[in-house]
Amino acid sequence: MKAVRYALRKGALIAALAGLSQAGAAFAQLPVETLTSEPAIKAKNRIYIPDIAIMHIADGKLHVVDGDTGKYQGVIGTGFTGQSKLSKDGTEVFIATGYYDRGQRGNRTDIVEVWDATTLRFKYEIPIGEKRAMALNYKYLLTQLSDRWLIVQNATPATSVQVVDLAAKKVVSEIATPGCWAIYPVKSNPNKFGTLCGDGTVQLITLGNDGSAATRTASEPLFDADADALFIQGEATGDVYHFVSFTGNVVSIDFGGDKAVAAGKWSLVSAAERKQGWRPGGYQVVALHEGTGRLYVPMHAGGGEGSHKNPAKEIWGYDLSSKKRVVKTAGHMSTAIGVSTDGKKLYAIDAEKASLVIMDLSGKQPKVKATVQVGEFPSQLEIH
Amino acid sequence: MKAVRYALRKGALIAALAGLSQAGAAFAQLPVETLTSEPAIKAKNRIYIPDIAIMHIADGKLHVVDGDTGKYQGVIGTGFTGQSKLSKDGTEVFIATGYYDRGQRGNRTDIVEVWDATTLRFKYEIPIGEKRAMALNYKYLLTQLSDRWLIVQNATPATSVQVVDLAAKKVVSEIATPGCWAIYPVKSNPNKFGTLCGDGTVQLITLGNDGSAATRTASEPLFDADADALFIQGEATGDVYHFVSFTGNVVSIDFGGDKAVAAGKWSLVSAAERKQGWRPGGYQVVALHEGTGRLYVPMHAGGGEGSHKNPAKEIWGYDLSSKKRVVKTAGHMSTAIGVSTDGKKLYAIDAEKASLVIMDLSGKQPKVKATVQVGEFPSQLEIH
Amino acid sequence: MLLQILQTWIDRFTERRIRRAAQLTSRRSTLAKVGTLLVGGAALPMLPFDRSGGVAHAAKVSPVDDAETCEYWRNCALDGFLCTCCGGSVTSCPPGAEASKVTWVGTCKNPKDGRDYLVSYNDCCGKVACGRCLCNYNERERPAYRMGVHNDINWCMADKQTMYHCTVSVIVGVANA
Amino acid sequence: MLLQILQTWIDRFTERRIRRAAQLTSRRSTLAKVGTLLVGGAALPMLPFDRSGGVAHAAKVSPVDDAETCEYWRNCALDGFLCTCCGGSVTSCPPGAEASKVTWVGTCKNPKDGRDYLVSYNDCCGKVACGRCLCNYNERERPAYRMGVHNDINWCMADKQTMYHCTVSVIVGVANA
Repeated sequence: MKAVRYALRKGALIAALAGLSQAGAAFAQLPVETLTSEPAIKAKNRIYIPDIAIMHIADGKLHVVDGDTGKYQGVIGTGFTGQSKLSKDGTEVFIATGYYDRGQRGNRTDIVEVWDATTLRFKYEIPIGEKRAMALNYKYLLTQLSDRWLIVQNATPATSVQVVDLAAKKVVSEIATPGCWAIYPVKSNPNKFGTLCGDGTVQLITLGNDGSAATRTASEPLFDADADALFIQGEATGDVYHFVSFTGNVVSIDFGGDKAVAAGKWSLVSAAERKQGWRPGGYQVVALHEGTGRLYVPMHAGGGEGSHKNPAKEIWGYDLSSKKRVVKTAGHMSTAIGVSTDGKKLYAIDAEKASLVIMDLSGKQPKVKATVQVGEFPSQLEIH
Repeated sequence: MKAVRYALRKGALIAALAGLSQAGAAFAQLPVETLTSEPAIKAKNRIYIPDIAIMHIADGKLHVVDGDTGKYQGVIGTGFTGQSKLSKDGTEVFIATGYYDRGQRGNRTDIVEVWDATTLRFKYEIPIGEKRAMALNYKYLLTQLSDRWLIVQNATPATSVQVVDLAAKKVVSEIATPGCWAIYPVKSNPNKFGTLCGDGTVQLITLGNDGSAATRTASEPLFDADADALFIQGEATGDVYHFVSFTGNVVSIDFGGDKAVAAGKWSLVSAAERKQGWRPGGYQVVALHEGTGRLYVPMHAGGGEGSHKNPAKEIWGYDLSSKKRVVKTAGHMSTAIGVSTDGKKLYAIDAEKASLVIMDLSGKQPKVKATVQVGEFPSQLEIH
Repeated sequence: MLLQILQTWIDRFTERRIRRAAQLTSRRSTLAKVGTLLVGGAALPMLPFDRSGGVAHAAKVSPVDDAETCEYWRNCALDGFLCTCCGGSVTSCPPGAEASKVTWVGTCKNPKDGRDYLVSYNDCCGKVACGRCLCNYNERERPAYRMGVHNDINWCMADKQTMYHCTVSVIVGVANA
Repeated sequence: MLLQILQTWIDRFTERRIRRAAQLTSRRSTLAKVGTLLVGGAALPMLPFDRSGGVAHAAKVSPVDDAETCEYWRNCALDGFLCTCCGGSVTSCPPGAEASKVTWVGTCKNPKDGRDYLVSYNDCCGKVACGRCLCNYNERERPAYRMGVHNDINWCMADKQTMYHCTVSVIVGVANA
């Protein structure tokens, strides 16, 4: 039938119609159809990709993509610099965001919205304070510690966090965290979180039953924000967070004790690679699969001061226990990466094309399985 | 200094720095600067370009560009499918729009916003009804008749208009206009407007002092919406509107009397051109300079049923009195065109590149003077 | 079928107002010629141009029957985002979006059987714009004085939540059956 | 100068809170190393990649001194829309937008005189995003635990109307004077 359609498009109308009326005899008439709404997304493994949509920053989006096929599943609007987080049980999406009642102007309302993670329907909202950080999408700016505690990063630009009681559906406290940023959950204690501070220390805060800071400790300096700053995003094995630094070191920090303590430091790059300026770059620069101990980092060459958001020329993978590089693959201009929960797929956000690249990890080297264009300015991905 | 900067960018740091420190001696240190806000746009002749921003349809924009140089002047957010109109005196911009209090959801508010046309600052708003047409930007969906009357097109999809009393700052009436669309001001009577109806008639409505329809007349059928529909946008000389039809006829209609009456019909295309499928196409398909009697139309070849929004392959210009074609120039993929108030510039919106093309009309054929990228989905332009 | 659909929304939304203005513009005048409009229109070439800033479908290679392309036959008069690219299908809205109460109807020729089908272009509503697969075909489309066959308007307009998300293309009959 | 600016906003917004938590994180710790941070960083090549979907500056040919290009020297750590492309200038917000109360400060080398200047990256606020000339340079930028030199945040955050419109780059001093 392609030839017939082609003829039609070319305007050879009479001939085409003659052809069609004959063709028509061979096909049953299509039935009248019924319009429905998809009750829920179908993909078992999903990637949630926030998009600040900076050209229309009041109208951000959270895109949902099938992690196996790349097929687009649906979207949730996330308002003005909204931060999103899947709930611990994976059934809900929290979005900390805000709106003006006249779009660009007027009266402001800041809320945490709770959406169903598969029907993509709005469930309810919780009012929060206006100190909410209006930031690019980064992991750990909105963190769920437990069924009860959801923590929202603030910036006025002074930094603090607000503690949302999900049971009471309200903000119960504000905790000052001056000079510190991001909220890292501590797996062993559902009332505890850590935060990275500009003086190189890590603070650990434990919530009391009223949501206030019952205990707070500061570590010794564990990194140097001038000489070798840590990217804000890292991933944990148990209570040990693995961060990477601007110059390409892995800095592991144990959040499990009373105070955060150093838990190892090693280099992603050889001396020769360091000289060539191979560095990590992007917004979500650590992908970790805890089961297999594989850690992936998006790397660029020719880097230096200011290159820490450059997209990847290559993605490098390491065995976390041996600290040996075991994967070296194309970078896909990525600035955010992740691994599937089964460890069999590597995901990369191509910042230039605004697309998600899905790589199969079952062979010796990652192999691109699908690429799907997603949104406009994706800087983060969250794996269901 | 270019060489120095180039060296720097190439990383030849030491050599470059040596060069720079010598160069530095020749330059005075730059002074500390003071940050200000531009009080108002500077361009004397301005083009106001609405943009539905369909990718973020709740966050439309009205771009302002210098009509002489193409330099971008500023922007006003226009909300969800907002329609904009410069006030008759050119000092204000009216925007009929709406907002949900949670961006994509929640409670809805529809208003006419009044903005200063040069400071681009919000002045005040007037509540309107929710029947406001949520349409692509087209001329005549928001029309100011006089200092008092501003008329807003409605669609539910039943069609009506709401009459805003600008002095009282409120909606004073709704007038049903079933099967009719757009609001054409009638220069000779500031209380009167016309509207095009699907049965080929033109209705003329005169407002009473309370804003209701004091008189209403329907013309004889003046066009055939099936065989040769009229584009909704036309331009007037005095009370006579000149529309173009899908197949390339100019249909002039006199709105000045009790009833609208035919005022001439002629073809833009020769028999040969008609056969080649030369047709008008786009959203704003008539540009008219009343003083010189020049009428311009964006034309495409190979057209037919359904091609009426195709971008232009050429722009053709006519002398309205002789009905002769006097200009034939590049189309710039335009779907909206306009002429400057002095008749010396032709403007075209390139729908493919989302840009404004400024053409100089002083020579025999239009000559491109500037091209500026503007927004995402411009479909209209209004000339100050 | 088309008349029936148009009738439904006319009845629902405009009856009272139309009665009021009946002396000027009969309901029939709005609809009378739709029947003839559906017959005879030739499927002439369209210029599919990308106005999405290169973000949407520009780079896509499109097999003829791919419902995720603008060129798919049902989309002959669709102006908007294809729900097939947004988590829905040609007959279903993506999760969390609601089908519009009112709609406009196009007529598209199915190249497989040569028949002209009536296609209901419902918008899916209540969510941010999907932003994927922006299409713009206009066969038999008319300005809004023929509202029932107009596509430069948000067909979520009659819903409580009117935010435009994407557009489906549902077969609702055969044009000249 | 930089310290003075940082001091101003620290004083204005955080004094009380910082006092409360002083035993843990002294104010000094937030600022102490900024001084050294400003000195010595080399102007290494950046990869200017276009994430604006091809809409913004992609096709622009950029003379070195053109303040409407991302490569203009003052923009060495600017992440956002250039106000120079939006109806403003390097030192003025476009009409109808207000300069942010708080800001972060970068250090950029002027190729004409070889000096390192402190550049205040104020956001202009209270209007829809300009959407033109999207740039992303990050010399001496740091994560938000060093808020004073962080650019992945809306610096309209302390204003009454916080909508982000565009960013200026105002000279506020010399780094190593």
